[in-house]
Amino acid sequence: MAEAILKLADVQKTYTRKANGQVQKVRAVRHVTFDVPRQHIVALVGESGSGKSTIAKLITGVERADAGAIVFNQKPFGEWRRNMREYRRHVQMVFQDPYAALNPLNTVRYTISRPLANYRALKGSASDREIERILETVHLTPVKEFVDKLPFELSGGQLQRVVTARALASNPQLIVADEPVSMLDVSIRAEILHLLDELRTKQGVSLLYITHDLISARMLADEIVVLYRGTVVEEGNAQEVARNPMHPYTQLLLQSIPNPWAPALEPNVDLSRLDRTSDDGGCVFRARCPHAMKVCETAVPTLKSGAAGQKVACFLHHAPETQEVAAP
Amino acid sequence: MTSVLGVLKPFWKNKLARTGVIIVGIIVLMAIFAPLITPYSPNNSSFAPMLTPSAHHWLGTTQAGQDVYSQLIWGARQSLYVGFAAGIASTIVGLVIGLIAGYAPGIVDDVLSYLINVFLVIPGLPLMIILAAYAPVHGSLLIIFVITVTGWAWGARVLRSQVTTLRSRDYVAAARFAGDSMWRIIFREIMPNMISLVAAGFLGAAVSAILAAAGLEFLGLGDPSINSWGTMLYWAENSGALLQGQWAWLFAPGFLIAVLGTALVLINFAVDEMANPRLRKKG
Amino acid sequence: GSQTTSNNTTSSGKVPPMVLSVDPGNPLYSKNWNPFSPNALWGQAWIYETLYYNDAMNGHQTPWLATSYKWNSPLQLTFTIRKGVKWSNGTAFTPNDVVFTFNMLKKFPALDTNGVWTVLKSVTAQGDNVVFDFKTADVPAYTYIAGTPIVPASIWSKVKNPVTWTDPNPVGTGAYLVKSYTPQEFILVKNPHYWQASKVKVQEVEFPAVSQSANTVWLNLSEGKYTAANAFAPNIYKTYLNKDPKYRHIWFAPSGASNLTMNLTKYPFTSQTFRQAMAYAVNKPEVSKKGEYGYSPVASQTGLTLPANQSYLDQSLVKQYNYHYDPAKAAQLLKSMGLKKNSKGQLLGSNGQPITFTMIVPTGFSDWIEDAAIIQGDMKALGITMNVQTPSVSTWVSDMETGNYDLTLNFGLNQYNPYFYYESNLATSNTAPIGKNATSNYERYSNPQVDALLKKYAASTSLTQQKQIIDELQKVMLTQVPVIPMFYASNWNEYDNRYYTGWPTAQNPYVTPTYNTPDAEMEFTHLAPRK
Amino acid sequence: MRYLVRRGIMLLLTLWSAITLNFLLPRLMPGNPAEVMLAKFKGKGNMSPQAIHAIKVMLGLNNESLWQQYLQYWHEIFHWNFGVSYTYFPFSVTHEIAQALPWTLVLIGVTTVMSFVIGTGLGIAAAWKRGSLLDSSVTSIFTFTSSFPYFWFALICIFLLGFETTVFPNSGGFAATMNPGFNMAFIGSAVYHSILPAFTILVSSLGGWQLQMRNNMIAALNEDYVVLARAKGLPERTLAILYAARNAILPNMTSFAMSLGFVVSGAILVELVFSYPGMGNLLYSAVSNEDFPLMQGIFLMIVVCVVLANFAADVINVFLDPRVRRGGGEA
Amino acid sequence: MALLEVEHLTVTYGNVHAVRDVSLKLEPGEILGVVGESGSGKSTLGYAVTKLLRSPGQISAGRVLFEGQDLVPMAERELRKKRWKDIAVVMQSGMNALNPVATIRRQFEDAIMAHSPMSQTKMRERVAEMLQLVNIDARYADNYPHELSGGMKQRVAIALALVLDPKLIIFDEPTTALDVVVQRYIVQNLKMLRKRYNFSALFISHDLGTVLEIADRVAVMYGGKMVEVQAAGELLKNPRHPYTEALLKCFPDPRSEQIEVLGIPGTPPDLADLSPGCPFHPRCAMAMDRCRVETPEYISMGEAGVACHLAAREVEVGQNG
Ligand SMILES: Nc1ncnc2c1ncn2[C@@H]1O[C@H](COP(=O)(O)OP(=O)(O)OP(=O)(O)O)[C@@H](O)[C@H]1O
Ligand SMILES: Nc1ncnc2c1ncn2[C@@H]1O[C@H](COP(=O)(O)OP(=O)(O)OP(=O)(O)O)[C@@H](O)[C@H]1O
Ligand SMILES: [Mg+2]
Ligand SMILES: [Mg+2]
Repeated sequence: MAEAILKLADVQKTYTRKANGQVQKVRAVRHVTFDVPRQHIVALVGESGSGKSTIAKLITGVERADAGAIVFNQKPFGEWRRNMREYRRHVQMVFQDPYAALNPLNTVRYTISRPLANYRALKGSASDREIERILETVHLTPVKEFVDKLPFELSGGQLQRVVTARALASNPQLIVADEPVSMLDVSIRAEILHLLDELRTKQGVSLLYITHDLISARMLADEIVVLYRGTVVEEGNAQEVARNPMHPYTQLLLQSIPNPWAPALEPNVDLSRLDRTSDDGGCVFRARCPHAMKVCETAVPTLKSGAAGQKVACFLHHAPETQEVAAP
Repeated sequence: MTSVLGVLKPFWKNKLARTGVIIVGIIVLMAIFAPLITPYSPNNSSFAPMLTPSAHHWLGTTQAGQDVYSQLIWGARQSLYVGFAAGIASTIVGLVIGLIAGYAPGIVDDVLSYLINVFLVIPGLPLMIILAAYAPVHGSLLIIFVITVTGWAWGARVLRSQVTTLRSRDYVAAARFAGDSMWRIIFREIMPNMISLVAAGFLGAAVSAILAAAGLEFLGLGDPSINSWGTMLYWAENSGALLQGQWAWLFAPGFLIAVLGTALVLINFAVDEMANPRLRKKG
Repeated sequence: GSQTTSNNTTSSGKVPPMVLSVDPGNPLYSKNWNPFSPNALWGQAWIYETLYYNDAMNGHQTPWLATSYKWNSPLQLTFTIRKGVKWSNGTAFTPNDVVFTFNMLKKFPALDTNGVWTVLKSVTAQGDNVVFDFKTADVPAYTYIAGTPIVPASIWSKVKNPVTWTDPNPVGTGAYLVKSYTPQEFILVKNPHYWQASKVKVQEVEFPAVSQSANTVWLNLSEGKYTAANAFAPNIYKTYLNKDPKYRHIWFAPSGASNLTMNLTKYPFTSQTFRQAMAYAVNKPEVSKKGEYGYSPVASQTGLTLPANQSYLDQSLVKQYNYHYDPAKAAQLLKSMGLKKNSKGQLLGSNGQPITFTMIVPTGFSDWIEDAAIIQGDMKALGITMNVQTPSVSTWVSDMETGNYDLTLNFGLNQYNPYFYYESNLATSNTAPIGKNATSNYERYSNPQVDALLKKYAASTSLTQQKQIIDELQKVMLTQVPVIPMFYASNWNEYDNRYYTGWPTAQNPYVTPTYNTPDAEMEFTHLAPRK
Repeated sequence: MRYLVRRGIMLLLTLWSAITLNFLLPRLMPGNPAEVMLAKFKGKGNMSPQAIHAIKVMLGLNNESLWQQYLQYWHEIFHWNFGVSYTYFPFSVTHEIAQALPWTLVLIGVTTVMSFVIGTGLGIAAAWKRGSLLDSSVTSIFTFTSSFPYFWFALICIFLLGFETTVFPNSGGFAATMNPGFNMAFIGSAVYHSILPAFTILVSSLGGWQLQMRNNMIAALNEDYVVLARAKGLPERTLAILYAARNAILPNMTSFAMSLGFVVSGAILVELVFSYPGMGNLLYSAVSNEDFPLMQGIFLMIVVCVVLANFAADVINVFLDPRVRRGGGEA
Repeated sequence: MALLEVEHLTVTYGNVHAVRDVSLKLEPGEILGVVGESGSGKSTLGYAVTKLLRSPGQISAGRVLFEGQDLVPMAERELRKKRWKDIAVVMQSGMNALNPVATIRRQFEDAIMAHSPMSQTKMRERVAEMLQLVNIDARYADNYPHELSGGMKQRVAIALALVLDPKLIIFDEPTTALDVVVQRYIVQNLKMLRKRYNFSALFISHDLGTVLEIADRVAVMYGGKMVEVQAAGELLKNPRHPYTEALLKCFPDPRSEQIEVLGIPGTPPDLADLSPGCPFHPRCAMAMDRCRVETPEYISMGEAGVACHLAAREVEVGQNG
């Protein structure tokens, strides 16, 4: 396995939210540990509010972690922090909503020229040549037709290509793509996914692909990390995790995908506990888990290697350690 | 000229705004060509005082024997000038404070927001009157100053909240990822997207400035030797215009103020619709 | 407009009540009858009386609470107090009340707004007389002493602080009593025990609060809601007189001259010739006609209030210095100073710079602002740039007091005796260095000869000597032009003689129609319902 | 309730600065108020230095340090004592305010509420019948009237209705012969006198509310929940009032509360033109007479009222908007 | 008689022709799925059927027969009686579809009171019953919408639609904004409810997978036009229109060994453009010259139908052969 370009070790983040003057604590990221190997695509999968975007923000330095370590290129984030410019140059981001990620008043050319000017000191015709090259990379051809357009003149898929082009402009090593296709029509999603895959193979960038869609994760990624309420519940080879999930939550995710091809196989998932949550120690999933056991109420399962090579945090697959049972 | 037309084009499509633009245009032209379309100098006091309207003096003469019609046309200059200057000044102050408060997090925002709040609870007209009454020098600059001091806070509040929403837009974050500096972000990413709001703020401020200036001048807190609609009202009132049947003298300046204000409000409707797509009515 | 008054005629011959518009109210009245208070209701002038009535316009003296007075020496003045006068609560009026009143002023200097105690040493009763002893000779102070309202010792001696006392139930010697009071109107009724009750024919007088808004006053005036008023109103002929020419009348009695006041410490006003040029250059008739609506006649450069002071006027001098509007003469005088114009037509001062100065006029004084505009035009004709500024009243006052101005207009005094005009405008004691507060001599004129003249006048009880001194002072005014009297401010007075007659007129100026403390009662001993 | 506590603290801070500003403002003004007061006392003659001093002491025009004055100022405020009015000497500022306040509260208060209610109602109607004759006429008429200079319109009204035809009295708050009191005759007279000023205020202020409400309402009518309510086949009235207007009015409550707070300052120009005995008139006479104690007293009243009204708006919002009341968000 | 019959319906927003000459039929008890990419006019169709178009939307042609009665010329007053009682709507996001200032109960009750008033106690029971139906504790009835999670609000919206036992329910993307798990839950719930209440529905979604799972028949829209209608099972196995075929490829079987998703290159058509030709031709791999100039007719074949020159030929060939 390739060396890790990005390492997250026991990262935590709690938000204090002031909603109408009331202070609430939201544990967005509890204990998150995973690696992004160089030139790999790692998918971070989880439902809404599971902390995916928060992790993206922590990695890109938009937010600061409360605890834990984020190491990029063997250098802890704390050191990078002193030179965010340099860090940003290497770690770029692709946003979820291409309509929102582009300033409606700026042309494609301006948008892409900014990182070129800021990070690579390219100006004038040099910049234009590079813009042309990058737009070709993201298949916005013929370039001339697109380069002076304003966002409203482009379709969603085209916009997302522009967003990707902008992220590519600084020659980054890692791109964090936060649900890059969820706002797009199914019919054009594939193109963007193909593009991302191509970037990895042709440009050698590593990619953290954030999604709530297990299928696209399986399609695109090498590894999948499944997140539930701020904790990693399962992690491993993409095909394994997506086809033979071990954690009840991942299983639930898989079963929930509509499957008109095999209506017979369609499980009748027990969802009566959907509205329940628990946030008082123990397994975070236990309130909704159909297999919840007594031990799940008191002990927190940690991520351990399971049978098929993937890691899973569930007492169904490995017994709790004694000291954990003793924990309150 | 084409660029001017380009700016005006969206208004032209909107019926209300078109009416507004035309009216403002007429008043502006009136102000520009005042020397050509007035028979006398507004300060020429060689006529008999207090004449009622006639062929020679379409709107009569003042107590000092000046031609009311000429004063009315010339007065457009001053009213436009004060309205627009005060509108611009308070918009700029509001914009700068709103931008800084909205963009700078934490203590700076807290302090500025608090300042905005304080200025919002201070009653405007009374403060204006006090400031104007005690200024050593009276004149349009003072009125502009006073209106700015008392009027910037509304704009600042609106713009601040707009900046706070814009600031969290993805494209602003993206600009940060692209390595842009704070100032560049403010001026290239945030500001241009507030143009319609700023324009709306400006128009609103201009309308209230025109009304406020008229009010202050009416109270004699302007420079009464200046020729403006507000001072015309002041002199008309102080000379008992109505009592003497000098209807036109009192009626015309007030009416033009109302018309100019309405025209600006009409333009504001269109700008508002652009800023607030929910009000938009297609087709 | 309707003529409401005409509808009120009744066959029984009963006359509608007299309605006087004199008291501003702001817009409501504050119930304060204290005659010493700066904010007293005007109605107190019908309640409290003074020792003598001195007509500010023509100097006529009428014995009032005193029957006579006498200067024993320039340092001692004796008033003989009238007998048989009663306070409205029935107690007798005595010399003690007079002594008490003056001693109260001494004890509470804030009440002594005329500063009589700056020259007085003591006030004592001697039988029917009250004797005023002076520290320094000040014969003209008689006017203020005689004009001080007298209050009953029996009541005021119990008042702890007469300065802040509002005197809710006034007890005076005057012709009227308070009948009713509301915040927008008070009604006075004839005092049956008044010492000259036979002369008082008007039974009741209503005083509606005069609103602050000039326009509503004019509307009411125009509608004939007032029997008499002392309101300024534009184009009075059209808005008031012509609506009922038979009965409506006005008499705007001229009072003291308003001065164009120059700061004599500042160039070019330091130059006497320049000031003379100014006196020729300002178009007083135009100021009077347009700025002052033609109500206030052009003032004489002598500073004398004409025609009342006609007897003081030195005709030969006036012929010699005939300051009528004459821009050519002004230009010629400037030329004689060696001042030249530059190519732009600007008049250059001795330092080679164009001459500019600023005239300040208080905010809200719309007639003065118009006057300033006219003067601005006159200056422009000479090549002088004159700016006009309109500071607030307090800034204006303090700028004049400290000498922080170039040019301004200033009130005159409403006093018959020209001494007061000269004293306040020319005496060194009334001025101060720039930066310090001057009392009234804001132009900062100082001339030992003039001071000596004024002092001599103050110590003189001889009319001929006094007149000689006034002649000298006129000459100073004409030659040195320390200030430029512009116009005689008018005492606005409109009246309707449909139901009440006996109003003072230019032909019969028995009183200045101002409704101030002594004037009001003087007038009401002449008025009577039409028979 | 934490929300209200926070708002309360914010409010106290605002109040403090406004009151302090109120203290500083007259002291920063050029000119010397004492001079004006003295000029008034001086009247016709010369005043001895003793007299001047006596008056200064009486009016509290002493030469203490700014800091001492500030402490004194707070002390007086807590004792509800704003000093003696220069203009209405020897009456106190409190006395003058007490005399003027009821007038303003009633006239401006009632018209403000009426203006809000009618304007909001018309705004609802105009948005509901968007594009109709009602909408276009109401909207254009009020757009025009709201650009009227108040005082100008008031003058014309006075002249037409108070002079040319004497339908209404042209000035004052009640008939001259009456003493204020709680009796039918007086109240009737007061109402009669208030009709014309109220009318002018209404005409020139309605438009603002109407437009604001119309905009909000149009936005609300496009909300999904209104479309759904229509799909429910609810009666038009329920739809317009309970669904659309009920939501559309929320953002207006704050402005309404603000304007209620500003009621205390009166409608200066209108009160002046009508010689209405309210706070606006009082304030103007304080300003033109440079009566600083009175000015400060009035300003203080206004600021306190506005701040309280703001707080009231917050409280009302808590009741009207469940999202504020019950805290936001899932979880 | 069909419950709902839409004939040659055209809807415009100004010059945008959002729905073009669409016809469809819905039998009692049937669920018709409507799929298509964003902007294809699905919602517009749904709202046109209920006459709830937002301004400036207008039905410019066609008829909407509900139980044989044309709703298009019907007066608002008449229509109001039918609404909710006969035709109910579930909107995309419960968050915005519920009045933020009214309690859940209130929103149930005003629908009941508007159509079939009943006593307070009965109403309480009914609300509790309806909430139970979608597995929400009855105590939530007195909460405000913002106090519920997204999935709960969506279920409340469904329960609300059922409260008067309507004949037809329009579901406009009832699951789109939700997580897969919640989505699954709602689909299960709907299936159960359908069995119990036997309503007909127009189920609008861009998620072909879900539509295929829940609908009896599926209508595919493209560029404002109906391009294909087929029974769900048939459509899956044997799509007739190239667009349907391409769309199906975007939804792979999650359990298959190999997953490859193929997109549809190109961009959706401009709805203001009225030039002739098949709207799909620029993106169609099988486009012929004819497709560029001639708009294919929608050919109805009973329960099914297709608008494609290619398919039409096949149909003809098939019928002939
Ligand atoms: N700035 C913030 N302040 C307070 N709470 C926040 C903030 N950002 C996120 N949260 C909370 O943290 C939790 C995780 O949020 P996050 O955005 O990371 O989820 P996500 O997995 O990206 O969800 P989605 O799929 O909806 O984007 C949520 O409960 C969210 O409400
Ligand atoms: N209120 C409106 N005013 C103007 N145009 C509209 C309006 N609503 C929809 N449209 C236009 O009509 C077309 C069809 O819109 P519609 O909402 O029916 O599509 P949809 O298939 O439901 O899309 P989505 O999946 O995004 O909901 C779009 O081009 C849209 O821009
Ligand atoms: Mg997210
Ligand atoms: Mg839709």
